[in-house]
Amino acid sequence: MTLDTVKHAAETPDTRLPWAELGLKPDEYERIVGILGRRPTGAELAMYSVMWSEHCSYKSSKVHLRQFGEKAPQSDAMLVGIGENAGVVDVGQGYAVTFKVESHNHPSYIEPYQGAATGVGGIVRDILAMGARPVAVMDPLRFGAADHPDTKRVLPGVVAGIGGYGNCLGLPNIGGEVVFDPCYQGNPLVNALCVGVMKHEDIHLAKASGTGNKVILYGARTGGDGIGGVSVLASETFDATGPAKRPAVQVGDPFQEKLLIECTLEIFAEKLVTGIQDLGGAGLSCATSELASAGSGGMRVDLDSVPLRDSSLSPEEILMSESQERMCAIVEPRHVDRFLEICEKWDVIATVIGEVTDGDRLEIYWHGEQIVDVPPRTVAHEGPVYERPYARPEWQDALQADDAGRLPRPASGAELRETVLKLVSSPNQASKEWITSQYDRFVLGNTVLAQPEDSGMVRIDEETDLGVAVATDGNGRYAKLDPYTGAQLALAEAYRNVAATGARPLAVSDCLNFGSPEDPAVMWQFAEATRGLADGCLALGTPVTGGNVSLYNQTGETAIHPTPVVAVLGVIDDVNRRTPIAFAEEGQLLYLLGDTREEFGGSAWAQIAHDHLGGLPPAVDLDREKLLGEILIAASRDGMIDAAHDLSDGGLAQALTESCLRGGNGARVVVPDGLDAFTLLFSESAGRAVVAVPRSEELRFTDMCGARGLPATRIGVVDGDALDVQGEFTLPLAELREAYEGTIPGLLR
Amino acid sequence: MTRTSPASTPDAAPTGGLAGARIGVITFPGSLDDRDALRAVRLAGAEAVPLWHRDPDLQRVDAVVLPGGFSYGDYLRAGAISRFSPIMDMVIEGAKEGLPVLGICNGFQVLTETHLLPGAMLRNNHLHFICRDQRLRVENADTAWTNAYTAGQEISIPLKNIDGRYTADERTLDELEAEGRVVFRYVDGNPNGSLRDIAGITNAAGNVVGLMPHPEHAVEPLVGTGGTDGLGFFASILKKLVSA
Amino acid sequence: MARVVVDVMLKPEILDPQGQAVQRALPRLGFEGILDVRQGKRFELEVEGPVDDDALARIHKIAESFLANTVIEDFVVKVES
Amino acid sequence: MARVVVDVMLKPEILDPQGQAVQRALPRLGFEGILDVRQGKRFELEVEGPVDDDALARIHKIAESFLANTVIEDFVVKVES
Ligand SMILES: Nc1ncnc2c1ncn2[C@@H]1O[C@H](COP(=O)(O)OP(=O)(O)O)[C@@H](O)[C@H]1O
Ligand SMILES: [Mg+2]
Repeated sequence: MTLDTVKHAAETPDTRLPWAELGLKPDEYERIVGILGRRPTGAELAMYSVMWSEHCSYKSSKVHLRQFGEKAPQSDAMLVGIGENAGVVDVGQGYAVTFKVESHNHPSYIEPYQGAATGVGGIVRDILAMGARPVAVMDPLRFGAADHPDTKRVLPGVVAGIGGYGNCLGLPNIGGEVVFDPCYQGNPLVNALCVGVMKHEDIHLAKASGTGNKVILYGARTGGDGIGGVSVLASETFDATGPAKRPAVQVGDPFQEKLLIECTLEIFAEKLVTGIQDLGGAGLSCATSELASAGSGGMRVDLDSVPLRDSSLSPEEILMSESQERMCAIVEPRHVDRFLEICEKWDVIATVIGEVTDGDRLEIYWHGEQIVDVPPRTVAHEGPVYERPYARPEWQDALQADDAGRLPRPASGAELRETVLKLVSSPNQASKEWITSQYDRFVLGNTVLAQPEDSGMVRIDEETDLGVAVATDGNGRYAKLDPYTGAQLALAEAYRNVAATGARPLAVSDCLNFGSPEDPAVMWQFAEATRGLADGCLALGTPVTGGNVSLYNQTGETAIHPTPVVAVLGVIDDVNRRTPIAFAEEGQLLYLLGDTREEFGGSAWAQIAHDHLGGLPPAVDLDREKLLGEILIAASRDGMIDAAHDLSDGGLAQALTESCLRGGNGARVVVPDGLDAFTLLFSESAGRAVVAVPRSEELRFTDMCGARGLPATRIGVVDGDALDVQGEFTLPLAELREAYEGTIPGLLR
Repeated sequence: MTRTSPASTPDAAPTGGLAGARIGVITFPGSLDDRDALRAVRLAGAEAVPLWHRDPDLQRVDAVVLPGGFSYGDYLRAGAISRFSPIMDMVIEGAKEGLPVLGICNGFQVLTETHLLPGAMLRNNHLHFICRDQRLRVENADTAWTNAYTAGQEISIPLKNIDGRYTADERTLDELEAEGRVVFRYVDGNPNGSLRDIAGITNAAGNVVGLMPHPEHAVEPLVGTGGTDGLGFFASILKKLVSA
Repeated sequence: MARVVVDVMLKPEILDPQGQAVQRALPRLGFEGILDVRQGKRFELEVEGPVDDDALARIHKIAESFLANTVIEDFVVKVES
Repeated sequence: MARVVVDVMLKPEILDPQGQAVQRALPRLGFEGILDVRQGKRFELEVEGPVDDDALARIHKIAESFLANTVIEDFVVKVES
């Protein structure tokens, strides 16, 4: 076969190319022809198709995501905003923190271990590319029904993959989520988050500037991994086998990634890099076009010099390969030798594959012939943008009208007791220790809080004890009932979780997991959720710094629940002041902060007791969330509370269970006036937390709440070795523990 | 070119030790807990010396720590590839002449692969990675790395590994027991199927000690599990070096 | 009782980090002349009764559905003499 | 270029939880009649030049000192036809 060079393409305008098979629409193909003034070469088509896929171009979501910028709250903390590999936030003392959450949903369904493992690897490289040392990871996960046979295939594989990669990489896993729901049966959600730390002056950006600067590809050799993966990933014709004979599955090599991290940080430390980009989805196509597009000039790349693992790869395949553990750096000629020397020290293969030109084209050569000649912006940043039609689904009204308040409630103390046991032993509420104990949470020696605390917290300066905290949350059931409110509830919960540990929330990242954007109902959910999140971030003063969108999470006509997963990052000046969830001291007073209303729509109770999803989710009051956060932070700073636990799914019953078991102490609870025991225990009203107050601090604490207008209700005391709701029931901790801890091991053994 | 230390961060730079003792921590490709071990050495008051696996000499250190991690990805077998690092020849030679060597987790695995310590490490019997706080009994408080404890004392330090099941043939096990070379035993439940609940052992001379749990993660009240039971390892070696 | 062996290897196009690590270590250990190393798994199954076509078909099934992950691995079933 | 295979198995007296896990799972998957399963490693080495006695001796050395840990494992070297 003759090589499809640029020249050849110009001479053979009528050659038919498989653009439709690569997932391009007729008008998209026409646009490419229009941009180039001729038909694209095979290599150009490969690049455009992969870069214009939903996954890379955000073509369906872009118009909605703009709100995150437009409605962004004024924040002095924001150093780098949306659009880069990850946003960067100032946390004081000259430190900056970058974090981002990303999805690896489809690959993890096909091959759970490798899909999840490479998901961790990918997000870590994003963080590294910003100039930061990765310091922690988290993993929000969602699976089908806990007792479904396929969950037994997917979950252990995903967990082993996240652990296998993250543990070997040496990054502590400081939190995440595990949620089961039949709606995720064929579409598990595997989101991964990474946090990185750097000094302000170390921030790096993905841009290629400086004519004559060298383009260096370093890390693993390029193989046939995941070719077509990206377009397959996000295209409507999702198919496990992939288009070519090449494997759609990428295999991760965490050891290679560890070397890449240390090598890259040493390169940063010597300031040898002008611009840098990780290779993730769309591989070299993405890295070269984005670097060139963001830079000042053009770029010329010689594909023959790319080190290959498989010599039979075609140039198109080299451009599309998603081989993991690779990075691409722009380096001044005078620094090249030193750059290569450091790579050699770390046994990392590094090759100059091209240079920055003074033109404005991305030119790629193969065997001396030009096979790509494109304006890089048109590939990387000027892909198609769709205003997809959206409409509130007609079933939404009926769903919301199906009020959970009508469901029969436990009537006696004995029934309440049974309900608590049933709740805490349900897969969603039960202890996730079986999973989290497979993750190293100690490595790097800076982990202050990890699972099962409200947020993960790491120390970032050993001298000053400055630290950061991160929590991720999402509740697809709430979002299904009302996507706007659901997204805000996810934000509010993550915000509250960060504040509960004593950290001040600063910034947000998100992973928006939805069904097909071609379904107007799904698109409406997406539009509502993004609007809710953007409005919420504005109200809370926490800008979205970056995130990820995963669409087409559906099987046939059935989409997953709309699942916006929200990560909030906060800063704490002195990690010694962190607040854990454990009730550690007998005699301390328990206060419930916030208002408890009869809110059961989408609740864990409705699901467990009645398999019910209907009504409205709990109401959101973001001013209240802010106030609650301020109180929790002040109380932590001034030593007024010894424990705090936010209330979310499962309500107070769940929070008390966790705090009691964690501390090994019981609680004696009195139902306050104006509330019934059932509502007290199981309502999921937002904006609440339970705190343990030393007696000596009670006055100071209640005065502060009173002065600031935050309802604080004394509900009991840390005492004994049972959860004792006076006048209703007593539940020995041993029994509670068995219920809480036995479920997941039992299911997965 | 000057040798760049792997952990070229300020916190890893050598610092003057109180006792003037220099304790080296070797970084292999894929070592993970090297910075933590350096920190633990510093907190104990010694001078922490980062060593790189390709170093031509041991820089006159008085003792060596082989840290935890997944050196060479633990591909092939845990510790199998790093044992052939150039620096290990010097460690083996030194150990035979009495140089105190502590192998933590992956470091323990390297020590068994070099046969400085007998036996081998296998996949945990439940086949999972396990990360948890682990109770241990100090069985031998006479080694270079345990003399700050008392025999029979129980301590809690983190455990985190997937290849932590200690194995040796019966004769070797009997010999270890008879000679008091079982240094640590798991209590409150064996986490991985290690024979005779063995968590750590020593060579006959007592200068080479290996264990699976991580003392370097239990040296500060704030981080990790919040305990400081691991400090004794580093206090022990200082005591040993100063009194020597 | 007979022994059947199932060899499971990563497909040739799939990255094999373990084999690569071994190969890269060999020259350092003084062994030259090994051009490539792939690392896979070997399962030895003790089978009850005769290893006839039927038994082999069942073991093929076991290998395909369980011992090998055919998304990334190939396998071979062999009767050991 | 020739291929030499090194099979590495845990010694019979060493507990093999991976093999056991496979064996235990088989009945659940509907496969009966497998009495024992052992899981080991298979290395495929591509050797430069002829695989003569000298080359085999070298590979034996590689297996003994590196691919297998003879404290716990046995190995076999085979030339693949
Ligand atoms: N997949 C996971 N990985 C790591 N930590 C997890 C994971 N799932 C849950 N956790 C941790 O377990 C704890 C309880 O989880 P969850 O009930 O979802 O917390 P919350 O309701 O406060 O968000 C948290 O500390 C969370 O970070
Ligand atoms: Mg929480």
